[in-house]
Parts: sequence; C-alpha cells; structure tokens
Amino acid sequence: MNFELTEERRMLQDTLRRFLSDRYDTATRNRILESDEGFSPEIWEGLAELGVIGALFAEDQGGFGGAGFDISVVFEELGRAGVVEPMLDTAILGGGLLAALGDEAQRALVEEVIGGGLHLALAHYEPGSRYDLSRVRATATPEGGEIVLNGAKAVVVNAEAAGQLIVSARESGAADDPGGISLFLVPAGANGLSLRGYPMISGGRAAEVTLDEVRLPASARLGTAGEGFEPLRTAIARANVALAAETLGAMETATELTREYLLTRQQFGRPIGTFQALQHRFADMLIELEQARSAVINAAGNLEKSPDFRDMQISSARNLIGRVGRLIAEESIQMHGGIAMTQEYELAHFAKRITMADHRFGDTDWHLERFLELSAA
Amino acid sequence: MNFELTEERRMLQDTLRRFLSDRYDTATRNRILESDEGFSPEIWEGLAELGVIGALFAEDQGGFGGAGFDISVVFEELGRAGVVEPMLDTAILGGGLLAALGDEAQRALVEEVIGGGLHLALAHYEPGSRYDLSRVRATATPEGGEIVLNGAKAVVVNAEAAGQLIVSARESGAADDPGGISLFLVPAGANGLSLRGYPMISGGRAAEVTLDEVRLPASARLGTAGEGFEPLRTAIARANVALAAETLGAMETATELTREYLLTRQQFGRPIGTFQALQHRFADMLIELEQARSAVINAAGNLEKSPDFRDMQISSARNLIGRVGRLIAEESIQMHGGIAMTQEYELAHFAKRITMADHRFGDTDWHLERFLELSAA
Amino acid sequence: MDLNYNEEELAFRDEVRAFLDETVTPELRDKVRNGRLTKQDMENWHAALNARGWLAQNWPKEFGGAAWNAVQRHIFEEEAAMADAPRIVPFGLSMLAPVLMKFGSKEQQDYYLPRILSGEDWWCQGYSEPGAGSDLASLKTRAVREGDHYIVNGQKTWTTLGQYANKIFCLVRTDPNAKQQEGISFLLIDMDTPGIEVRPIILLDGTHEVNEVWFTDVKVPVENLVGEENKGWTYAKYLLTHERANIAGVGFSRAGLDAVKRMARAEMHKGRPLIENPHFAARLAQVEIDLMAMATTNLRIISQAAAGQAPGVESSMLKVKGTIIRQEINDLARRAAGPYALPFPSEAVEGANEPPIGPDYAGPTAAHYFNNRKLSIFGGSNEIQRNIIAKVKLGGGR
Amino acid sequence: MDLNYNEEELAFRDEVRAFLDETVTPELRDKVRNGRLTKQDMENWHAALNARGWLAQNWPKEFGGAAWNAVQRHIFEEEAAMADAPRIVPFGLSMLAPVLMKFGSKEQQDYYLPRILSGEDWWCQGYSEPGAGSDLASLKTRAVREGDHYIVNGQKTWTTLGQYANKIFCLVRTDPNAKQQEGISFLLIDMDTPGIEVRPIILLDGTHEVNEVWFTDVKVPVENLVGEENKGWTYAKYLLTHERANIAGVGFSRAGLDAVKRMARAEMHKGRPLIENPHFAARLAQVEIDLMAMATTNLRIISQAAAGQAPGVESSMLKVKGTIIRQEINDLARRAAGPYALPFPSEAVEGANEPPIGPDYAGPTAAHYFNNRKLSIFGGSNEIQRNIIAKVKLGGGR
Repeated sequence: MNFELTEERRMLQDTLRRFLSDRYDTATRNRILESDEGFSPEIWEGLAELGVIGALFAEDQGGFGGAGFDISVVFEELGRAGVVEPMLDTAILGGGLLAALGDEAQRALVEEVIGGGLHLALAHYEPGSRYDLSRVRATATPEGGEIVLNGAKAVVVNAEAAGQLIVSARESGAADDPGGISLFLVPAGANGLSLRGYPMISGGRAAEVTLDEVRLPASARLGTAGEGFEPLRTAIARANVALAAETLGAMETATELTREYLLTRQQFGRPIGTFQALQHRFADMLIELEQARSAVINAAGNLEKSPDFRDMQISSARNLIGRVGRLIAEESIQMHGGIAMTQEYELAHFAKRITMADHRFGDTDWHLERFLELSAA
Repeated sequence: MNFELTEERRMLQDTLRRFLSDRYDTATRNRILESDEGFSPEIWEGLAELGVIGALFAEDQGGFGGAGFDISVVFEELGRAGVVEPMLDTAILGGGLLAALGDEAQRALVEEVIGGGLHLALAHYEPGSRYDLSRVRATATPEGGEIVLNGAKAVVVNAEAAGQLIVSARESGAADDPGGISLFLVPAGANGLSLRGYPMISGGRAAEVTLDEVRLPASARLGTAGEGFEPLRTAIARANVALAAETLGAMETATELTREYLLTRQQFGRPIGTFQALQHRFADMLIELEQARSAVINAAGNLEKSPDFRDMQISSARNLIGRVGRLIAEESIQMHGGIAMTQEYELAHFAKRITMADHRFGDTDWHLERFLELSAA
Repeated sequence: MDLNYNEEELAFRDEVRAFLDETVTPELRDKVRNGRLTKQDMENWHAALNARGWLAQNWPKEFGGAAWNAVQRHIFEEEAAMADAPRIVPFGLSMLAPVLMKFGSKEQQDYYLPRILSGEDWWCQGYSEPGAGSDLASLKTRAVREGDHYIVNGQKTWTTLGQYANKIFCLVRTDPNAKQQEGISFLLIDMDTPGIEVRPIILLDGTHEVNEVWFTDVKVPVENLVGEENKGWTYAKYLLTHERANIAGVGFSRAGLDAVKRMARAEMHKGRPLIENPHFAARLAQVEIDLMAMATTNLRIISQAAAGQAPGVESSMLKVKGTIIRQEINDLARRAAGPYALPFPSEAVEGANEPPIGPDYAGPTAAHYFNNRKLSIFGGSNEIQRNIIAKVKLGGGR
Repeated sequence: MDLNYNEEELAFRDEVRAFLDETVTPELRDKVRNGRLTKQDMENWHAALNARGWLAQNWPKEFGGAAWNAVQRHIFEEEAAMADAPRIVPFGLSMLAPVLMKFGSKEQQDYYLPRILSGEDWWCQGYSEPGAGSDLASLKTRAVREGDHYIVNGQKTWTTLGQYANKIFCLVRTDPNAKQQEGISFLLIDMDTPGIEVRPIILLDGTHEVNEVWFTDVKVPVENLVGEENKGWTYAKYLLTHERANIAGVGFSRAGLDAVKRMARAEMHKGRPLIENPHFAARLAQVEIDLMAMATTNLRIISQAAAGQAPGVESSMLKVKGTIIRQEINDLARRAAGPYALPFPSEAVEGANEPPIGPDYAGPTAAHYFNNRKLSIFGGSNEIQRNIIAKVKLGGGR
C-alpha cells in the first residue's frame, strides 16, 4: 500500500502546474473561451513541448506513461487551471484508440499527436443514444473494395479541429448490439462528411457530424471488423478517469476560490467566513472534496484491472464525483453570492466545468445504475 | 378555498389538547410505556368520554365526524402528546372496517368501541408480506356450515387487548391477488387462535398471531366473501391519514423541545441557539415542518376522493413525512446532544414515534413507488 | 377546510385561461421557454394586459388597478406560468407603485402612475451596490443637496433590465453621519440625465439581464424625492415586502416540472423513455411531492393574507423552499437533456431559419440551470431568509 | 501509488483472519450482531487477544505491546469488524495507557500497565460532566488537597461500561481560580473508594451502557495524580488524540453493509428480493460508493501516519463522514427489516430457548439505529469537528 506519487509523476505535476499558472490566467482563458477555435494553438504547443501529451501514452506507444495515475495527475492539473484545450478528445479518446488498435501506418499518427501536430475526435455517440455505448445506428457497408459510411453523430467534441475523426459504425447486428461495431479513421474534409459546429456552454467546441455516403479504403478500418466495442469501452474508461480527475481539479479551485472569498468578503462588518453556518457548509465541502480525491485514486488505480471490475470502480467514482460536484459547484456559487453569477469572475467557469462534466460518458444516475449492474455481478 | 377548521373541530382540538396536557405528562407516559398492558385503560376511558373516539365515526355510524379532517385533528393532538394508546388500531382500522362492512349485529359493536368498552385489532399483514396489501396466504375454508381459518399474522398491533380481531384470509385466488380476500370477526380466546405478544420499540404492544383451525360461524364474515380488498384499502388509507397526522404532531413537539433546548442550553458561555449553524438547521426543520403540515392537509382533504387519487395523495404525504420525519427526528436528537440519547428525556419517545411510523402501512420508499404508479396512471 | 376553489374562483380561473389561450401565441410561448424575449415582446404583453384591465393587479381601483385579492393574484400567476406567458416586469408596477401610493406626493402619483400603466415609463431598481450584497443598508451612493437639486454620485449594481429603462428609483445616502439605516433617501431619476452610465453585466449563462449603473454628478430635481429626506429606509422596506409576492413560484415550478416530464418522455434510456427509469423517476417524484405540499403551504398563506393577516416569517419559508424546488427542477431538466445540454449555440448558429442543435427542448436547459442559481441569492439570499426565520423563532427568548 | 497491500501486509492479514476464524465462534458472532455481549464475553475476548500477544496493539514492545504500525492496526480492526468480533474495551488499553507511558511515573507504569494487560483492572473514563457537553474544559468536579489525599466532589456522566469498572481516570479541577483549561488535574481513582456511586443511564434503545458517577468526599491518595497538578488538560488532550484511532469505522461500516445486503436478499418486496428494488438498491449503492471512497481516504491518512505524519484535520473529516455513513447504513438496516423492526422483545419474551420475533436479523435494527445516533454526538460531536475543520482551513487569514 502506497499513496505517494512516483518521482516522475511529481515532476510532471510540478512542471505542468507552473506552466499553467504562468500561462493560463483568467484573462487568457476568457480570451480562449471567446475565440473562434475554442482553444489556443499556442497553449497546445506548449503542452506538447512539456511532454504532457506524451505522458498519456505508454512507452511502446511512443510516450512515457499512459497508466491510470499518469492520466489522473495530468487531468487534475488541467482541471485546476480550468483548461479547455481538447486533451481528453485528442489524446485519450482519439490517441488512445489509435495507439491501441492502429496498424503501423495508423500508429504513426500517434507520434504526430504526441508532438502536438495532430488533433483527433471520436465520433461515436449518436442523436438519441444518450450515454449508451453500444447504441450505434450509423452503418458501414462494403462496396467494391471500399467501405461506405452513413449516419449521424452527436456532440462530437473537437470535431472541427481534428485532422482525423475516429468514427464508429455498424457492420452487423441490431442497433444495440455490442458486436458488429467497427471503427474507422476518417480524414477531415472527406467527401460526404459534414460538420455543424458550435461552442459548448463550459468551453471548447463540438459539432453535429453527418456521414453521407462517405467512401473509405478498407485500410481506414481501425482494428478488427465488428469488434470495436471492447476497445471503445477501454477508451471511454480512460476518458472517465481523465474527466473525473479534471473535475477533481476544478473542484479544488472552486473550493479554494470560495475559501479566499470567505476570508476577504465583508458583510455586516466582518468576513463572511466567520459566520458559523457558512463555516460548517465549507467544512462539508472539504470533506466531500477528500471523498472525490479518493474516488479518483480508486478509478485511476484500477484502470488496468479486468473490464468489469475497472468499470465498477469507474462508475463508483463518477457517481460520487457527480454528487460531490453538484454540491461544490452550487455551494461555491451560493457562498460567493452575486459575483459568482457573472461571466467575468472565474468561479463561473469552474462551476460550469464541474457541472457539465456530468453530461459526458454517463451522468450521475447513469453511473449509479452501471455500478449496480457491475457490483451485483 | 378555505383552510380554517370548523368550529366543532376547533373545539375538539382544544378539549383534547387540554385533556392530554393535564393528564398525559412525561411521568405518566413513561409509566404507561413500562406497563404490562402497554396503554392506560384510564386514559382510554377519558378519551372515550371526551368524544374523541366518536369523532372518528360518521353520524350514521353512531359518531359525529369521521371525515379526513376529523381524523387529522384528533391524531395530530395524540401525536403532539406522544400518546401510545391504540386509537389507530381500535377506532380507525378495527372500528372503521366494522362500521363500513358490518351487518346490524356487527355494527352494534361500533357503539361499544365509541363508548370505550371494546378494543379491536386488524390481523392482516403476514410474515413475509412486508407492506403488500394483497399478499394474503392465510386461508378460510368452508367446512359444514362453518369457516375454518389457518395461517399466521405478523405484528398485529393491539391484538392482546382486542376483544375482537378482524382477520383477513383468502377464500380464493393466488397469494397476491386482490380478489378472494375475505374479512372475519374472530373473538379473543377463540379456539385455535394464539398470540405471542411483545412490546414495540416506540410504545404499545403487538403480537404474532397464529390461526390453527379456528372455526367460525358463517356470520363471522365481515362484508362480502372475497371482496375484502377494497374495504381494506380504504381502512388503510384512513389509517395512513391518522398516522401522518400523528407523526406531524410528534414532529411539532420534537421541534418545540428543540427550540426550548436551543434557547436554554449553554455551551462555550452562550445559549446554543445563538450558534448560526444550528439556527440555519433549525430554520430548515421549521420549513419542512410546514411542508409536513401541508402534506397532512392534502391527504386528509382528499380522503373522500376516488381510491386512486386518494391513495396518490396519501402516498405523497407519507413519502414526504417519511423524509421530513427522519430529518426532524435526527436533527432534534443531534442538536440536543447526549441528553436526547436517554430514555428518561421525553424527546427520545417522540423521535421513536416519528421514526417507527415509517414501519407501518409502507415506508418512505414504498410510498414513493406507490406514488409513481398512481401518478403515472 | 376545503382544498378546492369555490365557484367564483373557478369562474375567474376560466376567464384567465381564456385570456391566456388567446394571448399567448405558440411563438411567444417558445420564446418564453427558450428565454429569448425581446423588449418589444415584453412591451406587447404589458399592453395586452393593460387593455384587459389586468396589468395593475394589486393596485386599488382608484388608481386604475384591478384590485384583485390574494387568491385571484395567485390564480393568475399560476395560470400564466403554466401557459408559459411572459412575466410582468415588476419594477414600476409592483415595487415602485405601492411606495408612491403610500408615501408619494399627489403630484408624483398623478404623474407617474398613469405612465406606468401606459408603458411610457420603464422603471428599474437602484437598490444594490457592489460590496453591499445582502447587507443592503450599507449603501454608499451619495446625494448632496445643492439648491433645488441633489447631486448624485456612486454606483448601483444588479439592475435588472436597466438597459431598457428610462427611469430608475434609487436609494441614496443623504446624511453620511447618521447611523447605517438612517440618512437614506428615496429618489426618482431619469435615466437620460447626464452623468448616468449603464454598463452590462454578462451572467454566467451568457445573458445580459443585469447591469451596473454609474452616477457621476447627476443632477436630480428635489421634487423627485419621495416622502421625506432621510426616511428612505422605511420606504425601501415597504417596497421589499411587495417584492415578495409570488415568492414561492409555484406556477413556475409546475410549468418546469411539466417541461421535464415532456423531455423525459421523449428521451430514451436503454430503449425505454427516461421517465420510466426508476432512478430518474424517483427524483422527479420527490420534487413533485415537495411541490404538492408547498403549493398547499402557499395557498394557506395566501388565504391568511386574503383574510387580512400579514404574512410574516412564512414568506421566508416559501422563498427558501420555493427556490430549492425550482433549482432541483432545473437540475432535472439539465440531466434529462443528456449530452445535448452541452451545446451553447449562439443566435448565429441557431438562428430563426436554422433548426436547433439536438432536440428543441435541450438547448436552454444548462443555461437555465446556471441562470437560476440566482434564485437563492438575489431578493434576500436563502441564508438571510434562514437568519430571519431563526430570529423570529429563536430570538424571542422563552 | 499502489492501492494493494504488499506481501507482508497480506501475510499479516491472513494471520489475523486465521485467528479470528478460530476465536470468533458462531455464538459469539451472534451476540455481537445482536448487541448482547456480557461482561464475561468481553473479558474472554480480552484474554484471548492477550494470550496471542495482540491485545495492546499500539503499545511499544517494552511495555508488552504488539507495536503494530498503523497499517497493521487498520488491518486488524477491519478484519475484526468484518468477522463480527467483539470490540476491545479501549479505556485502559488505548486511552489511559498512552497517557501513563508518556506522563505517568515509573511506579504508575509498573503497577498499572501489567494489570491492564492481564485484565485485572477494568478502567472507565471520568471526562464528561452534566452541562459540559462538547465544552469539556468547563468541568466542575473539584479535588482539594488535604495532606496526602485529594478530596473529590462532583459528578461525571456518560461513563461507558462504568458498571463493570474497578478503576476510573478522572479530570478534576484542582485550581478553581485558574482560567478554564488550566487548574485541571488527572487522577486515577479506585471505584470502590467510599463516596463513589454509579447510577445507570438507560439509553433510548433500552440499553445500559453508560452511567453517571457521583463523588462525595472521595479520598484519593496523592500518588494517584498523573504528572503534575494543574497540567491535566495537556494529558487529556493527548488522550483524546488516541481516542480517535479507527475513527472512520470502515470495518464496522463494511460489516453493516454486508448485513443490510443479507437482509435485503432475504426480504421480499412485490415478489422479488428487496435488494433488486431500484429505490432501495440506489440508496444502498450510494452509501457503498461513499464507503469505497472513505476507505481510501482512511488508508491515505493511515499511510501518512505510518510514514510519521501526524493526522491533523483529517481525523475530523473521517469522524464526520464515517458517522454519516454508519448512520445511513443503520437507517437502511431498519428499513430493510420492514414491519419487523417494530417489535422490541425483552429477553423474557425472546430468551435463549425462544425463537426470535420475525426474521432473526430484524430484531436489533431499530435499536441499533437509535443507539448509533450517539456516533455523531459523543467523542466530539460532528458540529465540533466542523468547527475544527473550519478553524484550521479558514482561521489562518490569508
């Protein structure tokens, strides 16, 4: 039993924290939030140079990390700084699938990702599928030597910036079958691929993706035909660890902002942090924040275990973080009062990051149900 | 729209409150709680003389009330005083069924009930049935001109004191069918009827009842053969209003005891009611107490509506009161601290009444589910 | 006791329903649901109500009001909310007007009240100041008498819809040496007076509904003083009691709950409508149950008010519980929307001629959730309400 | 980071399990589950652990202790709780002994410590007083020096298992003129000294586990003073830090959760086991999820302690969360029992030869629920813990 970070991870944490505290202040973030791209190419380059992207890949994939605690260390820092750059989508989802499934040519793209030169997006969920991982109605049909994709993909984060989209489509089976789902690498600008982009309320951009007779060579398939489900499940598991850790980081900052506000804001002639009702509620926030930290540790530390056990731990963590996140986001806003309602003050951003995390890869209730299924087994 | 009590009900309320505040102090109640009978025949007689039992029956049943708000007025007062006398079991369940279903001879017993001379008990739920109203496995079999009862009944409150037990048994249908359930009037001491009595944690007594070849004349049947379910449902609906109102009354007293304690108890040199954290929690108790009051009004005011609408309102009230009851019982104990943990101090009794109400006629979750069923319809 | 409306009340409700049916067009309803009302929409609604004689619901008849009782007002509020009608902008009608009627001069009443009815004046509120928060009486905006004018300097904030207003009523400090709640006066100010600047505050959901109002050497004629100098705190408190009408927001909660149910019937979860999912259904049912009880609490208090009893601490209780319920409904709506709560499309992307991103109900849910965090902060935060409750119930000694 | 026990730790756990397997008989386990341990049962358990060398787990070896590290202690506590083993009575072993080792005289150590190990002395705690509550330092029991004795007068309360004890350690006021936390001394007193009276306090669940202890002119030899006169508050605080070992109660919660699951598998609701009911299952899952996280928080703090870092405010966090979780589990157990939570059978009704009323698991659930309300009150109430957390995190200024 050992809860110390390794020396390497501690260094990564320190470097990343310093970089972000130097380069990612509130003004910068607000500029990025309002930009057309929805993220900063300069910051992205900086992160790549620091080795942050490389830390999310294993050595045999060209990186120097890739384990659960590498992911949690990186994303906790990104969350603390309120970073909106699409690290989760490019590196964890896209990069993770490429590294796990790609043939030699496809895996070469991972190097580009690690270097910061290539963005990716996973176009998997569909309108009406909510968070159900196996619900794929987009189709992949062989025609001649080619494959033709048709269908629609919902809320594809980072789709506009991505040089390549990883698209799931069904080669066989009914709409909800885990079997029969394949993954394809679709280059940006492919014929028949159209995006309708928009900003997201908590920062970053996404797009509705339409696939209308998109023709691909057979070599565009990622991994084995019809066997995309388990790799997708693993990629989403890693993404859940990243999202949980990012949310933990954002909760740390929201809590710290609240602490500072309680100490400085005066009402009725004294700092509001001297009012016992707020003190006790703040104490509860701190207690739950430690719960969330432990939940992230449990999820990250079990990421390499068997899929069902892993996913049980992950759903446990996401459920807990969903509940704690709501508490911390709402209490932080409430204790701040009016100032927290303004776009300008940075708490608003953290509250939105925390809250909207609940809308990716399953919400609090969804993970409760999933936990029940997996823990009953 | 009118939320004023009628003059008659206000008088009943005043009289009953005065009687109980004179005659039912903590010492008396503690003596009653530790008595072998589990209730006081003198108090019972006093309640009958005051007309409290009569207020629970309609005029054509020999009483002068019997509507939802009569029940809620009486039971709120009983709850406020922490009364453990079996009014719910004798008058509402037993008396209510007799008055609703009895033939002339059986209905004559209602007069005895109103006069205070007869106790009743409803022996309906069974081991393993939990709160399911239609789950009856006890059997009623015709043999010659007689009916033979066999089966077991669980936690029959007031069974030992009852001169007559109203026993449900199945004449046809499967174990869960609403159809096929009949009700029988079984005199105390009938051959084959055996009781295993015990005290209950929140006061009063109950018994496990065994029916072993209990032979009854056909005239012992109450109402129509096989059609006991709907009358039972109505009786339980009325009992739920009574229980909800009693719990409301107990919550009022728990809240008032807490208020007094907050004003008088000193810690760190000042009354604990000056600590803001406790003030805010106390404010929440008061808010929820008003919610509970409204829930009782909704349940009582809709008691005469159609069964499904009535039961939807009732389950709504019981769910809310279950949640509020837990809050108020637990917060009252917590704010009192150690003293509330002692048998001697009367809060303990009120906390137990509030909490254990959740174990009759469906608990908080059970009523949530029932509300969902009935409100979806 | 009788939980049902009497015949007269039912007849009134039918009248209201008929009016709403006719006046709230589907286009208007959609704008209300999506939070996209324009100034013109609000003015039109105001005019429609005025034409019907239903605008100044709580005004006495002598001032051209409808003089509704508490039950009638409640019925209208509830029906309007359920019909997704626009809210009536309250600053002139329900906040300033009662103050003018009670404390204003005959001239002020004759001049301002008809202009409120006609819509000629759009009032906003100059109460809150930066740094004051819940401690309203700590305000710093100064008004110094010079001849027949006051010279006003200072800053107000959280001024709702101030960008549309041509008038502002303001609390200003006229005696800086008096104790905090003394030395405050109540002034009526033209927004186009030189020296006034309105700066937008963008809320966390991107909306512009509140403002800062800056005053630099603003000249206000002394006849714009309401009542006596330095007595403004009395008028301010009187105004705040009127702010509390419809504090429970039962109608809004019912409308919100209906919206969540519509969404949860449409959204599919594992091949079944989300509303059949027991975990979602349980949370929905609990808030519905809470609302059923609060609706009755609200009616109890309204019926006391109709009988002439002034609501006391009950307003605070309704405020706290009402906001908890509304915010819980907002949370459920956001969750029901699923991944489609994430998009935050600008008018440019999702314009009049473009279809919405995802189901049409999903778009505004997250923004509403964030925006309505204000409910428990503004208008006397829930902490202040709990202080009030505790003071009344615990403050009195034994 | 590594969430798993290392090989050494695993081997230790196996040893503990083997011991528990052998020592906790089914009869003993049932008594623990039903809360019906006798004094003899507790003494037997004490003796069995002492025979194995595992009684004084946190004592250094020189005093005959096992000198386990924090992880070992945690493993034992968790395994013992999961096996429904009796708790070790802590007053002599884990509370008084550390004080004697650090502040006691050589004579006191040599005399008392072996008697604690052998079970010859059963200690109880004389800390709390009526009226003091969470404000421990406001104690009023007086000790006046007369020659080579102190004369003690006053009253202690909440003295757990005082009815079994032959010794009590007491905080007494020796200087009434000093400031509150000064002027307190720490005395060791024989329970059979004349003038001591033990009066039972019956708790709300009918159990007799705590007592009042009254002192009337009780003569205590001066050599029974621990450390220096008037320095007792220092020793008292040191003792309280030891009271906090196993404050999270993870093992108890795990055992409790298992018990609820067993019950919910047996109880039928609408023809299916209760555990399959989504509403019940959801509450159960949430507390299980909370417990999974808290178990890790606990291990994190234990592993810091094992590395020599003193736990600070984390103990308070574990206390609050740990009691919330345990009490929630008690609530679920009571609910799972259904109507059979109501019976409160005395030993007379449900004796050794009588079957229980209803399912055997149901009987104690309500009593346990009520009894365990104490968890958030005694040992520093959760309010006090929140004060401590706030003081540490908000008290420091910027």
